[in-house]
Amino acid sequence: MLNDWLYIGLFVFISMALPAIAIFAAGLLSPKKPNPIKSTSYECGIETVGPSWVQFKAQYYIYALVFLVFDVETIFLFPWAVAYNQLTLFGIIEAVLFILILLSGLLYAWKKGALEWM
Amino acid sequence: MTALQIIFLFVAAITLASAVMVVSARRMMHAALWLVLALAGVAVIFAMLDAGFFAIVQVLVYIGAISILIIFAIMLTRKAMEDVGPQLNRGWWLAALAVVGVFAGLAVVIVSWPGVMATAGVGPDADAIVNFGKDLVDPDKYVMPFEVASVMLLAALIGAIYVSVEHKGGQP
Amino acid sequence: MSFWTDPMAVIANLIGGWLAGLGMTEGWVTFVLSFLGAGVYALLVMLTVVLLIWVERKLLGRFQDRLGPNRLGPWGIFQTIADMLKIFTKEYITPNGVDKVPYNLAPILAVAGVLSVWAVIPLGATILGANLNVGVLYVVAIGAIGELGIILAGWSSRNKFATLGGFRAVALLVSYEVPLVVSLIIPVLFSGSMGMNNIVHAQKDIWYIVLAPVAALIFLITSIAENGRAPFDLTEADSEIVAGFNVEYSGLKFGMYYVADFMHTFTIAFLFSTLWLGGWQGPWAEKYPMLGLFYTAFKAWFIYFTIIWLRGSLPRFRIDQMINLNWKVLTPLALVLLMMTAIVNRLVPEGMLVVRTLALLAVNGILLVGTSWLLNKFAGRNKRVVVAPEPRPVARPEQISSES
Amino acid sequence: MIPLPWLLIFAAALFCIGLFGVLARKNSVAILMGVELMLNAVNINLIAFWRYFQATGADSSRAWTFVAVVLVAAAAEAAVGLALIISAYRKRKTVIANELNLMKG
Repeated sequence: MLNDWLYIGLFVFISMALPAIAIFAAGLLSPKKPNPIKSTSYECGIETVGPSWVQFKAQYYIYALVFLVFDVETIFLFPWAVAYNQLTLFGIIEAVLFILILLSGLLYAWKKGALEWM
Repeated sequence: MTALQIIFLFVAAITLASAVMVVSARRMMHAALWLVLALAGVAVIFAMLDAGFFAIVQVLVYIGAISILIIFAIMLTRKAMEDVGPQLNRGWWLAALAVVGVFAGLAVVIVSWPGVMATAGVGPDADAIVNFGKDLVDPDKYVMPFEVASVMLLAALIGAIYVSVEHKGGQP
Repeated sequence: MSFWTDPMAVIANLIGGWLAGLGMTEGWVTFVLSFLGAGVYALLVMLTVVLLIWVERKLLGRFQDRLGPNRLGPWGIFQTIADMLKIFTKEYITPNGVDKVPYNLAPILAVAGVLSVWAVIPLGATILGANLNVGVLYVVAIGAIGELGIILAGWSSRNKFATLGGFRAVALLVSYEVPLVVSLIIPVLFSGSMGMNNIVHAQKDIWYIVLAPVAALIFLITSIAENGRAPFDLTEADSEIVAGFNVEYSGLKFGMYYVADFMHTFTIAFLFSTLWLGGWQGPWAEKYPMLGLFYTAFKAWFIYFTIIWLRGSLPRFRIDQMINLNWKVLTPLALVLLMMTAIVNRLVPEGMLVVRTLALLAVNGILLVGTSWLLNKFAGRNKRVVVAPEPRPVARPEQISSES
Repeated sequence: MIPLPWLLIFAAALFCIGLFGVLARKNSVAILMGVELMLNAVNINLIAFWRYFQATGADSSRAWTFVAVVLVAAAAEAAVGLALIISAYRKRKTVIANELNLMKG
């Protein structure tokens, strides 16, 4: 079991190392001639106005919020799905209830207009 | 020392260092990125404790969802976060003192507790996840936490949406 | 045990024996073998991208009634290599005021978030990285790293367009992850395991696409959206927001996002073949795993072709359409499908495969028909406002009226 | 195997760092991050105790249920807490915890 995790750890490490090496190698090959105009922010040739970290809509937050709730739900539903073949009908109804409760949350968000793109 | 112990010390050091950066970084966005690193370290430690399921869930829920939520919130409240001035309260040294006291107390309790020398048995059997899934819907076991969790998530969802949807016209 | 029945074990024994002969302890041998295996595997996947870019350009060319790359080598097959050489010698332009560490980390994370998935994809009965018992969740969790890469890129570039594009992209990605995760529960439910190889083993009798075609469809749609590819290529819609989160990148750092993109499509094809099309299952595949490699690749290429076909045929969605499609169609549909599949699958007695298949197909059919009926009833109401110019007075109306 | 005291001390240290963040930071988002660190420390303890005392026992899902519920609590806390902060920010244009005194009316 731990051997599998060793492999996963190494794989994640290597899959970060490979692009890093490629980018580094390309950096050695490529020319370096910076000049002040070249290294300004790219905003279609127009001078940057104001701070570049602008604020944006609260709508994004709500999508992330609904996502968070459904993501946490998977902690329970994946083990339930793994055990599914050994469950009675009652155990399945329990999970259906679980999903229905969450679905009602989605419906609330829908009715509240939180899912609209504004 | 076995290889596992060396890896543990290494990961623990990284995790604690990034946790320190979380509470001391001046820029909020940097604090959030350090938080991601700390959470990833905790996930590695879960994997080393044979709790692979929770290692993955840690990445999925904490890194994939909670930190993204935190980053969004930081971006939404940007203007107030001009990163000037001290980010700590004036009485931060009092807090530091209290925290060191708490840590010393905890360390004493841990070291003096007789059960601390317990050694781990063999790892969990492969179907620990299956048992977990079965017990979650078993009325004699943990069906209550299971359903309560979903109600809690529903409450959080409704509450958070109610608070954060802009109410048109007048007070929320 | 010969090379044809268990190639990985044969190679591992060969190298392992040699390493042990050098006086390494068992733990170190495992470490070196894992490292070599992971390294070679990851490198092969990376190099496949070179071929993929050519295939995709060639296919897109044909879909659009042109030749595609055709100058360099037979059928232009060396075009990508030339492009690669060019991009390797491009200058990195680092704009003023970027946050150096996150800025350079972002393209690396973008690639790592796709490449790491390959660790759990089984290519044959014994040709696989690790048969993790939480493999499906791992695939979803690794996707989070890619999202983090996009956030980092958008934020650290210190550019309005990059920031807006990055956060918009992530908001869409996390939205589409909800139906994706729910649709992934269904194969887990049928096979009783989260290990990818166990899921393939469980598809010996019947492919899961037959048992849950709607779930497979949802998986395909959401995966394409996660990939950010036409018709969901809104995140890099160049006509709307310069290019999205990667405007401030140049040279190979920029190229890395495209590597990740092409690799992601290929990864989706393999995931789809593993989860829904029986992976390496096929005649004699268990006896000769090398044959399984061929079966997986064949099924995956079929899906890969379909994805490119969709890219070449469909127009881009608007952002409100994309959001509505996700939250108001795919997510409720996936949740309802999960509940109904779970109940119906249990009501059918064990062992009756034909009855079970027919019952599940009926469920899927009812859901599809119901969804399209609901969509026609409610979504069709918002008729598009046709913006047309007023009819102008013309000198000889009788010539024009014949057209209308 | 990793000695149990190492794990417990590590979790205690993480908990204390999180506590320091909660007590000392001005920004309320940073305070929430501190809380997340503390909850992670709790989870490390739960998993460690499960691994050392219960992994082979008949009922190992007891510990797992605990961990899962802690995760749910962390998620709910982050969701509602951040929503409150964003909403308060809209009214008051500040996220400094000491200045957020909406309840004073």
